[in-house]
Amino acid sequence: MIRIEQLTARQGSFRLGPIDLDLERGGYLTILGPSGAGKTVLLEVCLGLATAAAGRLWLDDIEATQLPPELRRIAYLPQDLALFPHLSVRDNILFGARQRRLAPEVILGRLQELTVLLDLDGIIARRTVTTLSGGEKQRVALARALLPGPRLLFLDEPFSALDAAIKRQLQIKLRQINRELGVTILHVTHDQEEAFLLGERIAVMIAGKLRQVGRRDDIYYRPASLAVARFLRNQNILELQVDQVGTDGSCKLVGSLPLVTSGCTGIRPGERVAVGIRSEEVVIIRPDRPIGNDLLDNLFDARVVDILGFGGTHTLTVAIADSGVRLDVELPNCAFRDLGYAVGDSLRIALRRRSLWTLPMNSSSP
Amino acid sequence: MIRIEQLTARQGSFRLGPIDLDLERGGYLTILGPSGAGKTVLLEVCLGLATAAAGRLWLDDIEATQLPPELRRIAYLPQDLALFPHLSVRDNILFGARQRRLAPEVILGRLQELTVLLDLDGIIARRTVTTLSGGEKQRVALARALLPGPRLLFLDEPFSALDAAIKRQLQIKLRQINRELGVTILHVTHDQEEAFLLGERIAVMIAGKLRQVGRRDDIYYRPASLAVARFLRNQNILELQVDQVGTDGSCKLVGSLPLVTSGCTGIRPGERVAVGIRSEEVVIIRPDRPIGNDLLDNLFDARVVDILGFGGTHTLTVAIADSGVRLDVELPNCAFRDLGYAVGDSLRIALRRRSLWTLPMNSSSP
Amino acid sequence: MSFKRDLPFRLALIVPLAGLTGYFLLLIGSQYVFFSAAAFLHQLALPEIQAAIVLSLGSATVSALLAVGIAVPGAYLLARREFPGKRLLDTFLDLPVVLTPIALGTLILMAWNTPAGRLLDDLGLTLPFTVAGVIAAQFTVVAAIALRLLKTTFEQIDPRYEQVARTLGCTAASSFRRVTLPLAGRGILAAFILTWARAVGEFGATVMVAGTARGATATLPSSIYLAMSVADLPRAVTLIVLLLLISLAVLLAVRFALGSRP
Amino acid sequence: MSFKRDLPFRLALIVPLAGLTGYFLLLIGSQYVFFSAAAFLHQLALPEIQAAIVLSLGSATVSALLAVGIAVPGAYLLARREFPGKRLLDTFLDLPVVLTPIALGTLILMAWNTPAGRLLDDLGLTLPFTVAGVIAAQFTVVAAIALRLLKTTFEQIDPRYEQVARTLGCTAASSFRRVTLPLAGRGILAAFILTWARAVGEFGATVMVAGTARGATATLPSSIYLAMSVADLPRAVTLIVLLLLISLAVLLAVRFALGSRP
Repeated sequence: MIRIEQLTARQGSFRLGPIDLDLERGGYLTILGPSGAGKTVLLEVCLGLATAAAGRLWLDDIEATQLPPELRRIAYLPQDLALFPHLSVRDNILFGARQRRLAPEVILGRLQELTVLLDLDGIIARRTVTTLSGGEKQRVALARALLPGPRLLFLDEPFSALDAAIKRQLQIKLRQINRELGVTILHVTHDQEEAFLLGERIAVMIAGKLRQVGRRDDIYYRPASLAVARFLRNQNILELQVDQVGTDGSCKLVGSLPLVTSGCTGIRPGERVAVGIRSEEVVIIRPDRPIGNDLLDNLFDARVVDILGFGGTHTLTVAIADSGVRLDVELPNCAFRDLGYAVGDSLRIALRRRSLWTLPMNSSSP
Repeated sequence: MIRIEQLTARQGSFRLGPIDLDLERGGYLTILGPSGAGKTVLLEVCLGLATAAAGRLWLDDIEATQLPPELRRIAYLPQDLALFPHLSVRDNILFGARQRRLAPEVILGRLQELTVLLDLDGIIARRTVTTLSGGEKQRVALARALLPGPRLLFLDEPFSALDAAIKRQLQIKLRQINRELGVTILHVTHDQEEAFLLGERIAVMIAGKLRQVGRRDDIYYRPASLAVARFLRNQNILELQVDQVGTDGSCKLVGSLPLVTSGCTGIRPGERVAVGIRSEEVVIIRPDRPIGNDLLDNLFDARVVDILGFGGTHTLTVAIADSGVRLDVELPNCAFRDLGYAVGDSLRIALRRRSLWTLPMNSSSP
Repeated sequence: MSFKRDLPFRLALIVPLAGLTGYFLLLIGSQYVFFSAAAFLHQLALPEIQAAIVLSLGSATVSALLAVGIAVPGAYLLARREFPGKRLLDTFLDLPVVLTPIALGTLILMAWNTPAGRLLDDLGLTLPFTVAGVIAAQFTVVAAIALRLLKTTFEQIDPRYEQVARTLGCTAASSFRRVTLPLAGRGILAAFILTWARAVGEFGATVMVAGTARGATATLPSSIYLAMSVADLPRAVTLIVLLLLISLAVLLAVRFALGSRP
Repeated sequence: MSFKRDLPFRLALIVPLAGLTGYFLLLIGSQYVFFSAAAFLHQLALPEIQAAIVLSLGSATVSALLAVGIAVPGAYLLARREFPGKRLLDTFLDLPVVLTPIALGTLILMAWNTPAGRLLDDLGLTLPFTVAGVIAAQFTVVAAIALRLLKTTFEQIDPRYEQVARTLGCTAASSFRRVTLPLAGRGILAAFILTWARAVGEFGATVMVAGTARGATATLPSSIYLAMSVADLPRAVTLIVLLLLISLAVLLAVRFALGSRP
């Protein structure tokens, strides 16, 4: 559907790329990155609205690097939507379809379909788009983008200004548009929850480069670099040294905390590595229950030093005995209530081998 | 410390209040509401930057309704920070202290304290604030606000433009400023996570009115109205009818789903009520484990109809047999992996009495 | 909110503006000493005055249309596209805005005495003491002003609208026609009105190029000059009242064109 | 990005601007036919020309300082405070911007013939054929322009800065002095330069109020008029080159004052 090869671009002092990326027909790819990572520039280059310094772009196996934007047939929802303020809601929605001179019966059919899908009935007769609510504007912009039947839909942080409840509704709509209408979507966001919810694949972009492309669990549990790990809020990251590497890919690490991990392929004894674990993957050992075999490797005594309460979860900061290491441990409220911990309490925690990720230290700047 | 009585204000067609609120010395109150709820207007009226239509304001038991802003000694971090672009970082930080003509040794002492707390060493000598990063700007603005020793600190969505990792660091700093420096904080935000993390008490503001003021669990598990419940993303809300009310405050509900709930004081048989449960409080019955007594009241057969995957959690949408009711069930990834559900699978769920909240239907617009 | 302790500061703001307003009121009010409705109506009926009105409004309309017609594409180009030497060109095109119209008028006369100018003259574009000269003088003074006003107009329109239009199938030309031009509509109208007003009031360049031939090239401002040179106060007052009414209409029209914005 | 199919549209944008640039180049270039360095230096040495230079630059500086001095508090008031009748006042204060300077000059003369004006005259503020008249004419033309430029300047400064300054202990006056005024600095400087340039180029009002007495009330524009009326081309060219150089300096100074913005 879309294939990007060694694409680079400049904007002032910012340098994008080189970027290699492809997205198959019907796919949903989210590009996740902090603000200023160059996500919008990448979209603009692919749309033909900004100039690539080098590299190539294919759309449906046709090279499109030199194609003007109106011939690329990529629909675009910029962050501010850019609904035309001089046109009515209906004229906004029909703008692209009319411009492309689609047959009236095709337009009508699609319009009916989109009216139902995007619940446009109550607003399509409005004479201006300026008085629509935030969520209504999003739906009109989606209809305008989809009506001409684009081969691709680009979304640039579409929901960043919306309240949580409306945001979730529209995210579900997007998922539906992708799955039921079969629209291929490339969606740029800095919102991790959104990226994980919607992306079949997720590409992490930091400082103009793609640092990792993969499925949800790869990105979440196996960051490809320290930069990705930090951006994705891995709270628990330790810097350790490899002591022994086993034949099964497991290894013993020494340093501030002695650990046994798996997945150490390609790492040699003596190397320094970064090791991390998601705060919700840290296991608190309940004194009244038997300890599973998979918990025996990395078992530590610890003390609660801080408690952060959120809506449905609590995060304990625990200090591991005799090590100076502090780890964050996230608990659902039901577990937190059951355990009843307070600052100063002692507890035992375990770090499962399979929950730990390991990276050679030089991978921090790939 | 600050007490607001029957405060109302107008801005164009928007009407704020009447608002009643108080905040004790050393407290931390977050005001949580969607954009456009009037949170900023409330702050501006309390600061003396906008005019109240009616009502009164006390600061330290002195009526301040007519006091000009410079005499109220309330520090203010607006959303855009408004660091003075014509002044150096140091002059920005010292602006208020100089204006208030504090003794140089007092200024110096506080400056040292804040330099350590807010890690200003690397940036205080910069000649302009315009080249600071987002997080650095926040720290400078906090130092500028705190240096004159205000009696109160007002924060207006301070971190909405920051990336997640830096946001968390600064949230922890705010908690420290409140707890270690003893600064009383009134913090306005639309970010639920932030409101719950930081607020000792949380006030929910919707459409110019305070709908609920309380502690974290009250707001999260016991919404005072349907508007609050919806804004706080209570996914599972049912409209049922009261059949019987027991002497222990429990009641039997009938309608799309027969339920037994507690906390029905003041509700009579025949009334219509809204009942809700947090998606992470829905219990999935594991076939291999015994069922606790507290799960027997509301036990249902259901089928998985959709699965939404997030980073560390999954949300199942389940359809309850013979009822047409759909509920969202949130699971941590470890539980989701253990259970291994796919769309179409059957399961049993239970709704604990104490997890359900109940509201008379007329409370939707208090 | 207003507080008592801010009163001295408030006075320091109000007094200068009140003084300036009073001065302008004195200026505009003073003519009532000399004004009489009978004289006004009598003057308006004179063919000389009517010729001046027709010439002023007509020539200003032509020169403003020309100026805006050229400035719309030019300003769009300057507002949207980057090209080498753009800053230099931009500065150069501002020169006629700050140069006194007297100098501009003289430059026109001189230019028509160069070979290129004589060629234009031979082609029928004779300027001295002609209506064409009035229009050329006004156009030269207002073209750069129109360009500047319209550049601001186009700069205020987010290029995102055109970009989205292009992804919806518009070429560069059709996105300009179907999106940018309608969005700039009010700004273009306001720029036209202001340009027209400036052309109506133009005196320095017009007097240099076309002279002040009564009933032929005498515009409204020139006619005031002529009336005052012979101390014909009733005529001067008539012309000033006329120009004040036009100015007022222009200001109201601009407010209307720009919507609620000032 | 540029694409081949957009070429006709690009040409439609470029041609009008190129034409206008060519026209201005023709105007400014044409004087080289009449220019000679020797004549230029000779003219500059004449006391009449020197008197005109001193009078023009001096009177423009005084009138621009007066105008900006009154406009800074006035524009701040209009930009920040709400009061009944503000829109009406705002429109009224724009009148002198669109009214032709010839009319403004005549109004000044008439005002000085009213009792209020005669009082001012008796107090020593005699305008006809005096330097004070030149300054009054220039001030009257540029005051409203300065007000308008500065209103835009203050409107572009986010009121949040002042609000934060007040929460940090500033009174309304000190937040204006310590925050708004420094932030408006570049804008005020640019407004002063543009106002000054407009005053230097002022002709219509000046000629009505103060006349064109050689060596006494003849400014640079008036001197061009006088020179052309006796067909003294070398003098006219000298004065025009002088004014062109001043205009260029003004444009560069404004660019510098506003930083990188155009």
